[in-house]
Amino acid sequence: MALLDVKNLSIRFAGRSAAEDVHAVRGLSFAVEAGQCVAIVGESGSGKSATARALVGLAGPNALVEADHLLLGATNLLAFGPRDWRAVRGRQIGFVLQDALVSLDPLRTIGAEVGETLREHRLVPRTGIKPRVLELLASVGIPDPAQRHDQYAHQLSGGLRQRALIASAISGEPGIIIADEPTTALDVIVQAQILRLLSELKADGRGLILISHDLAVVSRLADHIIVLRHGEVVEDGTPEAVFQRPQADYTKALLAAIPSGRTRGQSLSGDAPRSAAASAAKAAQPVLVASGLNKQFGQRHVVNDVSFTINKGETVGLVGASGSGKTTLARIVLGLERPQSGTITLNGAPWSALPEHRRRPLRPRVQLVAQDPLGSFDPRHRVIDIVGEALEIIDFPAAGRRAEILRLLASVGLDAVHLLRRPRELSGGQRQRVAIARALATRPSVLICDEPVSALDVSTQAQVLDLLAGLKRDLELTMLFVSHDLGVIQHVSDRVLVMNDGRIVEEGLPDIVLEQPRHPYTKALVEALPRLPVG
Amino acid sequence: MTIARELFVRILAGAAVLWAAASLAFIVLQMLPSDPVQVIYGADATVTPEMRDLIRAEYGLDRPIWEQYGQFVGRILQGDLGTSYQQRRSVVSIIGSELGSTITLAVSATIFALTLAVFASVTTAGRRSHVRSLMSAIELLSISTPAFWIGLLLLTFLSFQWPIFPVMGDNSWRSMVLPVTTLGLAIFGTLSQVMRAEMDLALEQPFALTARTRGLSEWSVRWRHALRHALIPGLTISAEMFGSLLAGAIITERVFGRPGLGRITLQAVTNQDIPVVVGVVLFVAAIFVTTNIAVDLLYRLIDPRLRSATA
Amino acid sequence: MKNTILHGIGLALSASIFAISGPVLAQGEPQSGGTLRVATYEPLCLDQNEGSSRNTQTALQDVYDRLIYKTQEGEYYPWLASEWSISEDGLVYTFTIRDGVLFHDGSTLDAEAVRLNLQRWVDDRSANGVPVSSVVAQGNVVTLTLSEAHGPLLHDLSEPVHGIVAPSSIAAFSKEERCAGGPGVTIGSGPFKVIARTQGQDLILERNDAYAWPSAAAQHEGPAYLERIELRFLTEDSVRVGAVESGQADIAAGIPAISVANLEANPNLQVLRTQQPGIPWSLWLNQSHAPLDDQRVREALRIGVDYPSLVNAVFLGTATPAYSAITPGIPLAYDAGQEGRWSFDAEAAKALLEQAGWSEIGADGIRVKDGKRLSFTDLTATNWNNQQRELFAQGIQAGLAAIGVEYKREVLDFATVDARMKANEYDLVDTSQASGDGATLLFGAFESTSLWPANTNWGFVDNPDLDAALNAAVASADPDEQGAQVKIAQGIINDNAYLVPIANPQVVLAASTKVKGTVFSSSGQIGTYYDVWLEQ
Amino acid sequence: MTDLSSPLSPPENASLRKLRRGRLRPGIVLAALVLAFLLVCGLWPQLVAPYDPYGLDLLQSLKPPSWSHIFGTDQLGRDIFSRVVHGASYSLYVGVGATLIAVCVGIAIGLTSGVLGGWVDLAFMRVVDILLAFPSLLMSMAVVAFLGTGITNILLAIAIAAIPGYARIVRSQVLVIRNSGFVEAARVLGQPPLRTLLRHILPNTIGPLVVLSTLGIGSAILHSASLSYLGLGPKPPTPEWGLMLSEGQGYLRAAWWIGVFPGVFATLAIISTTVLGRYIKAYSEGRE
Repeated sequence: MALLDVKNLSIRFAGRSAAEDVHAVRGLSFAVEAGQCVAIVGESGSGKSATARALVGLAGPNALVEADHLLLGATNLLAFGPRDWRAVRGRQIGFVLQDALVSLDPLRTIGAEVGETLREHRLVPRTGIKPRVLELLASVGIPDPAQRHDQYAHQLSGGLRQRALIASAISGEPGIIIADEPTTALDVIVQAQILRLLSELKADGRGLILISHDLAVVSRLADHIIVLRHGEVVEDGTPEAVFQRPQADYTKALLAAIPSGRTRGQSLSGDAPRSAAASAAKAAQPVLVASGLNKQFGQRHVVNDVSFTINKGETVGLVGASGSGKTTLARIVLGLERPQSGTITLNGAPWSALPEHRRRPLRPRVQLVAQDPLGSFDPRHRVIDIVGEALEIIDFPAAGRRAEILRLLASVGLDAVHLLRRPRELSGGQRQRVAIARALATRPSVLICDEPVSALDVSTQAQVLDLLAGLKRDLELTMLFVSHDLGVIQHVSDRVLVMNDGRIVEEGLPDIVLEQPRHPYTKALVEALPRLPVG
Repeated sequence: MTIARELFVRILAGAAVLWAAASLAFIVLQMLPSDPVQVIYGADATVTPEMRDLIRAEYGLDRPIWEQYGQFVGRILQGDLGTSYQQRRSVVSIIGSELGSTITLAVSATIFALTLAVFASVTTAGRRSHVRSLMSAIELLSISTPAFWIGLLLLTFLSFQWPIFPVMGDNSWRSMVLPVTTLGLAIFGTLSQVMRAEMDLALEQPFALTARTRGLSEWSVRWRHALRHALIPGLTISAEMFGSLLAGAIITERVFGRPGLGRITLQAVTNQDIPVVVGVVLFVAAIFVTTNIAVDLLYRLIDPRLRSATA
Repeated sequence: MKNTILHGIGLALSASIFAISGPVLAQGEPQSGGTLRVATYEPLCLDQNEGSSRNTQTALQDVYDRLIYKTQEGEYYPWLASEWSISEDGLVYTFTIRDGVLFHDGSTLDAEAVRLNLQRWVDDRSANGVPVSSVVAQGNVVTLTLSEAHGPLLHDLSEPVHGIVAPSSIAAFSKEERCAGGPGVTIGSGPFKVIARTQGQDLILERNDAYAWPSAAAQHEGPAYLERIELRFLTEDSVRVGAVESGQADIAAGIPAISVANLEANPNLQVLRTQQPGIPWSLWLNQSHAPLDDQRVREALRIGVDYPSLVNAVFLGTATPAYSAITPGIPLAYDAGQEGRWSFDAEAAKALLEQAGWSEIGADGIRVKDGKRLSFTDLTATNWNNQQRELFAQGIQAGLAAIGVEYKREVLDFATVDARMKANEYDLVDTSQASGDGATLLFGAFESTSLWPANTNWGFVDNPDLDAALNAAVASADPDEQGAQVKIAQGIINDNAYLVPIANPQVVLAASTKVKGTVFSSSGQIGTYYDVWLEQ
Repeated sequence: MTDLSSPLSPPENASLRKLRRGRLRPGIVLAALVLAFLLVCGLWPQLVAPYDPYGLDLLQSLKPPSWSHIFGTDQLGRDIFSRVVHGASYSLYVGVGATLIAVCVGIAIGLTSGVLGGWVDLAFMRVVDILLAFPSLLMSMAVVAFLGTGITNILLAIAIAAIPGYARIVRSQVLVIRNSGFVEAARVLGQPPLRTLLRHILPNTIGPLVVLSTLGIGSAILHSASLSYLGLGPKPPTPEWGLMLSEGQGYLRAAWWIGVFPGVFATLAIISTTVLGRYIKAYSEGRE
């Protein structure tokens, strides 16, 4: 018998009238067996998280959960009241959320959090809680559990936090674990470790339900994959079937949208036909040259003796884990931070050494596309003001400004209807397009893209990456592209810089660096990268 | 920075605030129009020029202003706030004798408001119910109704019309009920709103969801998890408001005819009894500074993030 | 009618409690025991010689005994002085001190103790202007010698301010300590002793069981009936009223006019009221400078406002329209012949003002002469003011505005009022003065040598005829002669419009009907609690 | 870094908010109507008030509410309704005036402090800290003790007591804006600092402050009523609400209408500004 059997699940959020009802999920069926993993994959708004919550009776007070049946073993969950649900949660179904920094109560110790299930369900006597918690912490691979026991979430690294959260989820020895984006906030290497831990849980005979936006992550663990879109099941099958013979166009598009080394030079979104232009062939003409950059914050050497060159028309990818110093480096390049030593020259002239008032007239030459476009727009301004401001700074003639704005918007795939919108009224992808239009308005020599697609869904990410690729081709853009995502970097870059602990540890062509890494860090990074089993 | 060092810095800053407050008070009160001698001599008295000179000498009013200021600060450093013109007792002893009643009132009101706010936020956060609407309405009323008006209504109905809570007579808890309610309601609204907003936020946080997935009851999630988060702003506000409660006591004590710091403050302001006004002002500022330092320390107990941030 | 069911339950409960406590005694027979709870004003100082106010005196009259007792009707009775005599020329007063009187601390009250107290009055207070030349104690006799005759002396000595304080207390404690008072510090010989004082809150008195020396006017002998008196200090009128209405207090002082009707309708309460002896609530007119140096303007102020109607509307029967500088509360000195000497006549008032040259009327409706507006500033002190006067002043303001006169009333702390008076920056002062001795009051208020800064002649009155009458009144020890002279003075004051008397105030208290045996003192305040008892 | 919103159970949250906003709506309309009425009362009292607020009519003394005097009359026969209507102008005067002054001075101090930084910031914020150490009522009382009583002095006293709070808010807002992505974006574009200040920092600071100040008006009215009640405000016979309530205190049982109506109006005015202020705040934040 399956541990959990879901037949024709539908989740509806009641609006003020039937017409306003939101159908989060429709007609979802699956079964979880012991030692098996079911993965539910979808972009934001697909209903995957609502499903996860509904399975523990926490879909919310105004959610209507209906199904042909919803069986936990032989028990009918549909008939449950709040008290019954509480007996199930923690004891029969464990739950792991993303980002343990906020998923563990920041005001309570790890010990108190992990032991809470034990205490609430009186699974062990009071005096037995602490030894059991220490055991659990050790079992999820947390070193020195006695010390961690009395620490708080913020004192642990992201990986340890996530392990603690998993320890908390398995403390009641549940047969089923639901993991909702369990690795999303983590660096690639840590992500791989957590996925390994989850697979160990699976190997122990637990049933696993994995919720994720990332097909690649899922591919390592899942025995069964369900792809959701707008609450509907679009694909349902074994990994092999889903990855090798996707049935739905959506799944195909989703698979195609995942950037990697293989996709370089190709369209991800399938919107535009791509020419296989090889820009690297041109003679190298240095635009931005950094040499011997150093930056320390207190004792921390955030940027340590960094040198690199960006040539005209070239996209240089800068990849590294969070805390590797890549954002600080980007800020130094932008002239927002002053290096303690080392210089940057722009088109052969001094840049980082200039005093601010001398640099200011040159600033339009180096532009930025930031990770959080919403924060980079004045909330009071409309799109026309945002792009117009950039034109005003380069003294673009007032008469032609509107036409120029329209031209810029057209070049990023927006049109006149967006002119009067405010940032909040735009979608994530549209905002990033506006940010790009603004950055291009000053016709910069170098465009710094700092994690420009990290906050976007895979399909939107694909569109923005395609847009950048198109612009690069058409305008011969020179870019420094900063990302933590190896796939994205490999997709966009002509040359790759790998950064770790403030140093550039490896540099070279993407295929060479990322396929045959020499530096141990790069090796670990590449190994940890989840890959699709696609041909 | 160690806690001890930060505490030292805070105390130093607090002392600077008090010194500046004292100077400010001195300057302002020097500029008052009325003649201190007559204030000193009191109501029905006839003051001859000789007596006047005597009094001026006795209170140091005949000396140059800078000397007066020096004396003033010097005496404060020795814990001497001067002598009341009106009551001819030392300001310290006046504040001392009136303080107990006001502190009891203010502390009770804080406890009352905090308890009520905890109750209101725990029961109504993250829910929509009639109880919540009712609580919101009470909060709005408590924020928007002048304290003296609430006090008068309570007094008229719950003491005079239906003698449930006496305002005079035995000094039992019953005579405290109405003043404490009046004073407490004045801060309850703000306190409750802030705490509930924080609790709403906490209940929407992933850790609350995690706690629920462990099989915790709604009640436990609120008490064990969300309440601690709500208490952080709750304590800040309470500390900030403790000073204003001492000021609010002016109104409450007047409405209920209770003795206390507020009563002597109003009396001193209307009679321009300068040393008392200065004394009270300094005293309240000192209370404010101390409660703020105390709350900062208390934060560390509640919020481990701050503890290790400075450790 | 307003009493609700709840109120009724409260009554039923209390009734049952009393039923348990003992058999009901016959009506009218004084019963011993019980606690009297009084809602009243706070005394400034528990040594009335150091800090004197009406509140102080009222609170302390049962703690300290006096030499003689004066009834509200003006008759004198022996008390600590078993007998007294006055020499023919009115200069030598001898008092024979009663035997066996003990202070609360057990020390003996003898002639020496009395002398010490009187000497303290002479030294510290300059005997309040009484020309005392010596105070001598010999055996059980105290002799007071004056340098010139002073009729009101007996009255003065009967006032609570002359309560005898134990010499042991005077010797052991400083002024400030005696003012703060408390058990062991505040020591008198009266029927009650202080057992606790909380400033701003209450003063608790307990029966002096050794008491055996009441005044000859007292209704009984031996210790007082009441076991305990709790004086609770409540500054707000409405709170005092509410306290007595809801049974939280047995007596409440200072009842505002508006509450009287309600209280009278309440079957559980009695309203105690009496005419306040002294100078009515009046406007003192400062005639030292324009425009009040002109008698026509002063007269216009007197008839330009419908004072009697305002008195009725505002005081609601707790005051009568006043026409004289003395209230009917001092029957021997009140000149009833002054009643109705003038009546409200706005037209006549306007005419008077026009005669005085104030004929031009400015854009704001206020009369103007030589570019100056006809505007009066009325000063009053916070402690002279009350709810009714505040309201009445608004009536005066409206009334005077109608005849083109601006009236501004400033309620200020006493110190500021005093400073303004010394600087002669005022036109009017409004207050009343309470005392059973009209001669001393009018002397202080109108005699020419009583000018500021020496005394209280706020109007800068300097009239030889008035001076003569007032000096004669003060010098005479014969109540009838004194009364006759004070009446002459009242006539002169009205002839010259030195004062605009407005209202003869009443002292109004409310008490539970269980409270029996209350009396009023000669100054119109609630009198001694010695004879008061509670029906149980 | 992706999909941060998913664990926050957005559907529940959003619908709850929608529901809350929906419930507020009739209240807001009511509040707006009350305020509009009070505004008319404050600006053109003679249009609303049937009698002279100072006019005595001793024959009509202490009349309970009736058709000719809908709120009854006081002891001097003055029409309470007319007095309450005229009282609106004092509350509006103090409420709006004090808030305006406090906001303007607060902006000046907070902006200078936040923009210049350094020792100017340090000095300004020390002073503000000192002033914040005093409870606002006590501070207002001290100011009144110095300036004397009266409506304009109360206005100043309340304004002065409110300045430090606004200054602190402005300063922290300036710091937030200064470190925001869009100011950095302007810097990256090469925009001169002064233009950034005028174009981005100032409007984004003042906007929320103006919203906040609508709430400030309510508390200013509350404070002025309290000060008047304590006898530090305008003098009788001024029909100021706090003063009328203070005068009516003694009448609560014998002639309740004298004190109750000014009290109800004061509460209504404060509630209405608070409700409306909150709505504007929510609205502006929702649209941001």
